[in-house]
Amino acid sequence: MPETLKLQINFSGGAELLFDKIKKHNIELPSVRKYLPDSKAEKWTIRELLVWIKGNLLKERPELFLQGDSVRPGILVLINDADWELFGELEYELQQNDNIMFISTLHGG
Amino acid sequence: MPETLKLQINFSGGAELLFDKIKKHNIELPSVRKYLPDSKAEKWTIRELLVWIKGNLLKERPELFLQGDSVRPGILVLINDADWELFGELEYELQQNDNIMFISTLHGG
Amino acid sequence: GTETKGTLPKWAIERYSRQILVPEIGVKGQEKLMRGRVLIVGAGGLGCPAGVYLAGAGVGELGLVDYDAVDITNIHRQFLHGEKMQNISKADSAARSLRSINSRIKITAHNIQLSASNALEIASRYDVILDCSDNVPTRYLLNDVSVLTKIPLISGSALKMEGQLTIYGYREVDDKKKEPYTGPCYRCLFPSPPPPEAVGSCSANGVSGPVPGTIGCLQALEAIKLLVGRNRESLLVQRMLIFDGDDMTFRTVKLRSRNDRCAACSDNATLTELIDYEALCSMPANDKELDLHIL
Amino acid sequence: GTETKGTLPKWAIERYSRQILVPEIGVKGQEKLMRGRVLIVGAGGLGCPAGVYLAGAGVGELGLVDYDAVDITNIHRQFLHGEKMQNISKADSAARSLRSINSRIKITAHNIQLSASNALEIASRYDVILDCSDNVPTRYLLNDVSVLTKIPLISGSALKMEGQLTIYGYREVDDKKKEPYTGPCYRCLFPSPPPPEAVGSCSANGVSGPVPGTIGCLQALEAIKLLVGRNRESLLVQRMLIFDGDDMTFRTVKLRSRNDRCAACSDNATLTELIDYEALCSMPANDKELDLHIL
Ligand SMILES: [Zn+2]
Ligand SMILES: [Zn+2]
Repeated sequence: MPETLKLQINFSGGAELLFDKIKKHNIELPSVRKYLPDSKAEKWTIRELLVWIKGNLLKERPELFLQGDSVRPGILVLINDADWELFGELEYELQQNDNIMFISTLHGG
Repeated sequence: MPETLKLQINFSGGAELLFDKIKKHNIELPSVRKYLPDSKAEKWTIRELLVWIKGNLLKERPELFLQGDSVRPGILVLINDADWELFGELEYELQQNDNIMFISTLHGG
Repeated sequence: GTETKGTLPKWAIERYSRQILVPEIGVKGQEKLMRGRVLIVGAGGLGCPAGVYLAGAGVGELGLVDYDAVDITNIHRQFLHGEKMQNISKADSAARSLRSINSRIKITAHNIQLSASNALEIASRYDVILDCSDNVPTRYLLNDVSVLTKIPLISGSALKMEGQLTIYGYREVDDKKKEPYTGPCYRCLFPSPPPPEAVGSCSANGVSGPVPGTIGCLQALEAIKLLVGRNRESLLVQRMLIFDGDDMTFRTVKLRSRNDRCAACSDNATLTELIDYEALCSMPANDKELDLHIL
Repeated sequence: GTETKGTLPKWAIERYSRQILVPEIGVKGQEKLMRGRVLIVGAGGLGCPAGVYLAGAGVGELGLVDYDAVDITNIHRQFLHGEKMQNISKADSAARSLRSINSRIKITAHNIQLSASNALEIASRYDVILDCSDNVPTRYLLNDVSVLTKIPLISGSALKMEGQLTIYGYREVDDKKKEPYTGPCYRCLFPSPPPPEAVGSCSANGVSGPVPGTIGCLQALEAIKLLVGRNRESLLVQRMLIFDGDDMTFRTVKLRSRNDRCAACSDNATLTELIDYEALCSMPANDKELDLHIL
């Protein structure tokens, strides 16, 4: 297994406004023990990814993206085009080349 | 490499009418030397696949699907969601788990 | 003429021939459409295209709910309202336009603000609800109406260049099984409303007309498929369509099953009647935004 | 009022505010839309939704071409024609409906059968062509018109529960490069017409109204994006949208580049003028099918 974990992160439905209006981000994560030496995490899960996103991608108003250690209500998280609820939500262990999508639900019409 | 080649074959835009109205077919090809012993083919290409489709899937009026050794005008062939022209058309060598789509173009409105 | 094919009169065979020819519809499907009753909540950017195709298809009864009046800023996307309909009730204006398209069907304009006090009574007269609304409280209200009445909810939304579509509260009718399949509801996915400051609206953030146009067309298509009895593999049940008009990409993503802790639809549900949705969401049940400072 | 923001009058800022707010459009985009001229060929299942959103968006000039009259079997999907418009010219009927939506734009009804003898003259007055036609000869005709006039062609089609959409003949305007990018034309993909017996039509095979509805909306969206100057990565250039309404799947597939042996658009092209497209395709340039034996 390579040292770094490559992921594609997508934001849409307005969530991208908090990320410099950029919808697609190709990221490369270092080893989780290097990045979070004080945590007990051995592998990257969505939980640690949210910490990384907050520290590295999120440009403004984190309360519009995060709430506690999860995403705020109204954001749907998709792992390779499927609801994260099907994969354990925060506990899902990220795999090489995963596509993780954060979709703010729309209410307009 | 396994003995057989698994492919997903899709028909749409009306082409499925020649195939029992079934749009999605999961097929498994034997070794090309077994299936076409008289041919010089060493590997499955789209050219041999068309022969196989004619013998195994095509239910009626082959002239509405084939013309000579290729597909008839007005059918677009896609290899993993990209135009077969980008991959050498008939000469493309099929890979395990390829998705091959035959789309009859529509003219209505 | 009183000649019929099955129970279809000859005029219907002719008039609807182009869709009767579609194998997924057929004569039987047309009969079901003509017995079908669809409630469209919101006669705006989604409700106009949805309404026009359901009226065209000959759905027996259409209800249109809207409390609002036609405004000049609506017309770019809400095409059932001509320029001359400004300040007229949107429900009335849309009903009038739909009647000119199909005089054979029943069209009812519900010229009211849908709320906890009237929604169940209105919805119970219909077989399918289309959520073509434009605000969060109405979306929670319609979800709970759908759960309490067991009427499926075809939920569309659009903003800027993006759209979303799925079916909530779908129930499979199957007498043989003890527990027929039920799809997730809106609250299964979104147990809590979003913070108000995170909610965009067409009046504050804008929308390109063909985006709700596309989603509204697809809501009509799902309603037609649902009425003619297409199964859940065909329908957007437990799947959501995510549309980005700027790069013209569509994703159909897989959603969770019904949440067995859902406050609305699970066996452990606490919801027994409609509540105050403006209070639940800390937002008004409309899409009014007068501050065009961005311009 | 004569107050303006840039070159936009105050009435336009207000009326089009909801789409001006969309970042991809903006004030500059609205100005371009109001200077834009779009020719819609076919006032049917695709042309109605396309026309309604382009009129709504305030595109400066719309042309509508149709030789046909409104028939009762059209109305389920061709919503610009009310029941009372039966036997009236479709181009006139559609133009009348669009004028009621937007009196600020110029709308021209071209009540004719488009052919080799009139197509170049008509098309040359527009910036974009929408192929909303319903037959093979007209599709080849419009392609060659697009190539000869260098006007991009937004080509939609629909049948039964399926639809397709792409842009042919797109040209990137870039003075700095010697050879600006040109996308493929219809003949790059389809050098020869299909055998007539393999061609389906809405009158013989049917169509569900929201399917051309969806594709027509998306044609309007691509026209808006093209007029406001979105780049080719955003547009359906060298990409085709394949829509299956029965299972609600969308694929955006990658197409070939311009074919350097194309008879129409390549450097080695043999096409210098329009030809007889009914002869080329061995088919009439209409979609008439009286034999409803399938029913
Ligand atoms: Zn629920
Ligand atoms: Zn060409």
